[in-house]
Amino acid sequence: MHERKLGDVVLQAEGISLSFGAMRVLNNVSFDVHQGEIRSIIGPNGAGKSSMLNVINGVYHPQQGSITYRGETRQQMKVHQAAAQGIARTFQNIALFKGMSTLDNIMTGRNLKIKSNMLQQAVYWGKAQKEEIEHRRKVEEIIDFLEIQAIRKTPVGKLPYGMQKRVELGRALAAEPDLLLLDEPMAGMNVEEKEDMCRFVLDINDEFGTTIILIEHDMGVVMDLSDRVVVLDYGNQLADGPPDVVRSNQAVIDAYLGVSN
Amino acid sequence: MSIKRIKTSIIAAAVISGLIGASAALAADSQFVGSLVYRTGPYAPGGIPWADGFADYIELLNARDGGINGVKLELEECDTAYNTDKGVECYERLKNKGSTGMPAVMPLSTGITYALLDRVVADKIPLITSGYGRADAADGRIFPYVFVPPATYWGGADIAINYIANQEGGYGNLKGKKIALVYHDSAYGKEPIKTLQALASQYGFQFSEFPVPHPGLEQKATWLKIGRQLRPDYVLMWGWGVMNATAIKEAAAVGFPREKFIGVWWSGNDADMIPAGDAAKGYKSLQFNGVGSDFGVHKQIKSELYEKGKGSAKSAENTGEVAYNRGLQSAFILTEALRGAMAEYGNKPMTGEQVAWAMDRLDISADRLKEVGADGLFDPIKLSCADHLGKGRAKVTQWDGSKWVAISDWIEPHATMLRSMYEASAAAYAKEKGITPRDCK
Amino acid sequence: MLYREAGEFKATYQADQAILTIRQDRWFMLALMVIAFLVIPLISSEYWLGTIMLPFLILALAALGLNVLTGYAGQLSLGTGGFMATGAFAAYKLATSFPDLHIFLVILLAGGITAVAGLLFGIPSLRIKGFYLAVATLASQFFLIWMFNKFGWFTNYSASGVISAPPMAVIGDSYVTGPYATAEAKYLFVLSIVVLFALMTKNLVRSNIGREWMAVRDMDIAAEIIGIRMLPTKLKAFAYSSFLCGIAGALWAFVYTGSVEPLAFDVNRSFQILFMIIIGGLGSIMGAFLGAGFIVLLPIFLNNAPHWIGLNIHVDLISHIEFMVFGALIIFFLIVEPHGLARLWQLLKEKLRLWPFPY
Amino acid sequence: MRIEQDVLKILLAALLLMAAIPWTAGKLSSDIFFEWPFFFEVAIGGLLAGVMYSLVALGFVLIFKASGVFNFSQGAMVLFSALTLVGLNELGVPIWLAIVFTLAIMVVLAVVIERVVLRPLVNQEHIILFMATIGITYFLDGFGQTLWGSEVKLLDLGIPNSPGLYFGGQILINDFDLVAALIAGILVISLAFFFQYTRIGRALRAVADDHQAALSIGIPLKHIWVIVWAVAGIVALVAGIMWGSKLGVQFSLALIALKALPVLILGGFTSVPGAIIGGLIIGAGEKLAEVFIAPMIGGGIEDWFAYMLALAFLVFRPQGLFGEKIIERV
Repeated sequence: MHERKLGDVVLQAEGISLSFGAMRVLNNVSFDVHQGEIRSIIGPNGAGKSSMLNVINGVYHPQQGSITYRGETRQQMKVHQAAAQGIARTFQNIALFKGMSTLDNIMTGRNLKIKSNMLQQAVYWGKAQKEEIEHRRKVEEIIDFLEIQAIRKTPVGKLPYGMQKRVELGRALAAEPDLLLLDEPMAGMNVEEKEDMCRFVLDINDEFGTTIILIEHDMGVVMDLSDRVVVLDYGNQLADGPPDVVRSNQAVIDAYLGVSN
Repeated sequence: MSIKRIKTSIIAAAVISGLIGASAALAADSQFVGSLVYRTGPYAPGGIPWADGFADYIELLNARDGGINGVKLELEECDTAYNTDKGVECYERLKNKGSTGMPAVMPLSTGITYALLDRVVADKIPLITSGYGRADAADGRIFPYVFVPPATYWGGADIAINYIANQEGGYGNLKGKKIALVYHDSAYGKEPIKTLQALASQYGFQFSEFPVPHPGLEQKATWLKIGRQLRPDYVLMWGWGVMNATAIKEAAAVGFPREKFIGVWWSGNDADMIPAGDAAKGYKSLQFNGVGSDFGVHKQIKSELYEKGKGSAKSAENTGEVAYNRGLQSAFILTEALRGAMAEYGNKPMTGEQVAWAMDRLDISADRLKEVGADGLFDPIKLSCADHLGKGRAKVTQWDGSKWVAISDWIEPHATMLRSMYEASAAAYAKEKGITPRDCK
Repeated sequence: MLYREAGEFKATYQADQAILTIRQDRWFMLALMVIAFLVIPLISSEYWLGTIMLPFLILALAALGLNVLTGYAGQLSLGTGGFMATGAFAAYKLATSFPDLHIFLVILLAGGITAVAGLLFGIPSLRIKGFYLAVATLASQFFLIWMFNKFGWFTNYSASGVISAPPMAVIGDSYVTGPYATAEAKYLFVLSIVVLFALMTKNLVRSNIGREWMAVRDMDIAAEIIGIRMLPTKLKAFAYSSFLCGIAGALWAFVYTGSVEPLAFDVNRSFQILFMIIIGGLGSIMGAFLGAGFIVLLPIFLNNAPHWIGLNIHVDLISHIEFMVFGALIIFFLIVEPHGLARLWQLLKEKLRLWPFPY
Repeated sequence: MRIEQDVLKILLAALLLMAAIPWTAGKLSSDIFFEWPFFFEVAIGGLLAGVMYSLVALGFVLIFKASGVFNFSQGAMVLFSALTLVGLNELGVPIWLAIVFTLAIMVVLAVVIERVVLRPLVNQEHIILFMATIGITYFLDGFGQTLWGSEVKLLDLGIPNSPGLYFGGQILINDFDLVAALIAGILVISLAFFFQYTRIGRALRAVADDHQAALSIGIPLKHIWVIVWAVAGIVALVAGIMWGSKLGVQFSLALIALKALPVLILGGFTSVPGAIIGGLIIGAGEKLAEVFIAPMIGGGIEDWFAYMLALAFLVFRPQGLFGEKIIERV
């Protein structure tokens, strides 16, 4: 647990409710995220954590509530809008581009920053090539940062799980996001891999000042990394606050231990 | 994939290329005859008898006369499966074979014909399209290497109307009659439309068109429109392959009398009538050759080839099919042109250019037909430098349930009207392609 | 030992991003170009140039176009024939309406017109995916062919609806269309265009747009989340793909056959091109060429083979055997390497890289 | 079968449009002749033709449903089975025995395809399996013609092909079409029973729903594949008999696959009832369009209209009318 001064609110979710047909996934969830914060969302399986991330970057459109991001309030986000405004994410089940190499996957993460048009790219001379090299340099920095130099040209489909998670993080970082949504970045990893990943998350937060929303099952990791934690259970918001407060919340303990109230 | 396997394949390739060289050297002083046929593919039922007829006539000359004027004929078939790509490949493969190359090409397909139009000019090989291809190639000034005897689609359309007028008691009675055309929606099927439109405005009959999309497996809607709504006096058909039988069956299904249903020659193969079964009885078709196998030439083929087990068709019974007779006719036209060329250039294998020269002067007289035992089977043909068609006559035949029966004599189309249409169309082509018409004086 | 990258180091990203990073590959490509541009026209017979190389190159270009759409952008299409027809008819209208237009411009503009058609028919791809899209693109195939067949305007009201190319020259009297064009001129003209667009396509697929296409192909939702817009990305693929197909169609009609009817571009053509890219390798430039080679050359080879080895088999039997062997070979190659001939080629290179010391 | 609400809405809208557009066309254009009896005559003719399309589409659906393979060779199978049947018959085998033999041959074919083609390619992407079935198509086309020749053959089952007038002599319906529709109907019903009430049928459905689950209850995938390919082969034979006695048995039979594709996308690749209803809609739709719309734009629109119609349905239901919904998750 580290103490830091937090910046202004960058994202505010207000009364978010989302349902698919008769199934209610999120029920009146509200929380805010401060600049530079590591904000965690926890909860048992099916609590609506991933759905919450999907609402934030516009994959799901909530029926009620609003999202305020960088001072703009919207009923719902649009996917490319979220991306254009600096929201990047990783996925619970890896969503890499399987047919492409590590390098290309991460380069794709920079798509919004590439300005040359199709004709220039077809000629591959002058602006397009200059741009390509410029972005390659940036991507190489990310590759160095994530220590994945050796797999640079390997098709990602052939990589082991842990490496794929790293590449996915790299792709999200390539967008130089202001807000990074990490959906269980450490799921299925062994202890060493988890330690590496924790280090990356903290470094990203420290060095680049990126705000992070994190979903994670490993309580130890959550408690260590997070500034504040939101707890969801069956779409309901059980608690919100610093890790030690949340940890001692009776409702949270009940939910995790399976006590019905 | 191992290195060893690659090595083997390289050796195999080398051996094969060696063999190609060897086989090219074989042909000595025989006349090479290339034949583009379709014995496979969706249209094979109509293509097989044609190929058999063509092959049988060539082999008859070899067996009976030792070729033409002592020059043996060496036939090689190439299967196009009625596919244009394959047809072009076949043409290019065969055109330089033998000592003088292919003397003429008969592609047997509209698509291949069009694909070869430019090529034959460059190669100086005559393109003989009997009863198909470009009708306007009748103008030999603009198409020096294309020949269309004995008939064109435009002439066919005119002959069909002529026959109908005859049935109705004269052209004067066509006024107000309804005549419909069911056609394969392609370059081939659209050929007769302009002629029919011209005739319709001239004689005052009402003409309507019914395109059938390729391949024509389903024509219910078309025939409901024809048989139940328009109820025309006559229906003409420019159909192809499976479309023919389907059309005849659908005509039966809506109760349209088959006696008033007249197809062009490509809608008049025996193979098209078989699947239609009883429905085909009474259906009529134009033919640019006689029907049946009661001609001298058939008897000779039977005795020289089939009785010695050398015939191309399955059995001697197949030799009377109309498509077979068409094959005979094509072979006959080609060999007559070869004869003509040899008369000028000497008894040796002829080049395409020499055959084109002879085609420009082709004269198959009635006497000549009697001589070869094809009197009544073929119509006499006389071509000239400017006229690459001849009279362009055809007969009307009727299917009696098991065979075709001729029900008219040769009918001659409106020569002057058609000639001016050919010339106008050819001139437009010449303008587009930048061709200067040759001088035929 | 001869083919290896050890000892080659790249000091710049530019060098590392080159198309051919291994020196031997560059030599190979250079040799291939020399063979294609100099050796083949010098030693080949007219039959080889005009009947085998020309359709091979033109269909390879169409396959390249389809491979951009299907192999790179993941949009299965069976409208290729229709787009080739669009190119052919557009070229015909341009060439006859503006007789002074240079053939290169005619072909380029025909490609551009086809790109617009591709754009229109690409719109449903936003909602329809996979095999559903493939069958839906058949709608464009049948519609386009019908349209060119039906409306006389497209064929300058010719009776049969067949278009034929006026003689056109690249410079002076070196004709590439019409009866007086030599096979060599046609071949070199087509080869130059195909090489040019193959290079352009390679550039596109290694640039941002190519990565966007592949991202859409591999996982469209993830692609959208990182900021790739579906509609423009897919439509760009449709447009560029049809651009290439249109050029291929124009070349087919003008340079290869000289005259065509719409049926030359019927649905069988679409299937043929699709087979090429699956057999050759989806998402590979090389694959388009290898696949075109397989589909165009193999049947010709099979058809000729019995003759070459002196067997006198009836033509219909040859055709039937050709079909059977061809089908069996497709299955055989898929079992050996499902990802196409291009992958086989790559594996071969990898083996060669280690040869003769496999460890 | 539970029909979703929006499917019902789409169907109702389609029915309404099918009547309304021809009616308006008849009012607007003098080229078009519209009368209700004639309209029904065309519509019924179309529906009956549609059943014939369904017959071919059904073969596609069976295989796609159970194995996710888009079987390009269904048309070739139709041709091959019909050629075999007629070929055997010409050799002197009585027709009923020839049918039995052909059925056996189609089963053997299924076993061979599974062993030689599908098993080595198991777990490959769909497009690869699709391509493999193209290989099968070429092989079967060549093989069938090598065995039985390329000539057209008559297949006469003695079904009358005469026009009959119904509904007070106002509406003409062809007897052959009625019989064909009846046979197709029987086939569909028996297939439905097969899927619903037999052990194998239930197993097939289980596989379609969930491969893993099916494996876990002990159904070997290879058996399933052999069975569906055999059933598809039998369906192909029925289609081959019906189409063969309509068109004659010849190479062109393989082309009817193209008429089945719009049916398939409209109904959904995975639904047996979809193939039937799709066939009816396509059949009636294309005939009505050809009769009541085509005269305004030149005719011969049947082919592309069927595809456009299917495309229009897809815009509302991207998975086809009765296809399984494609759910994408992240």
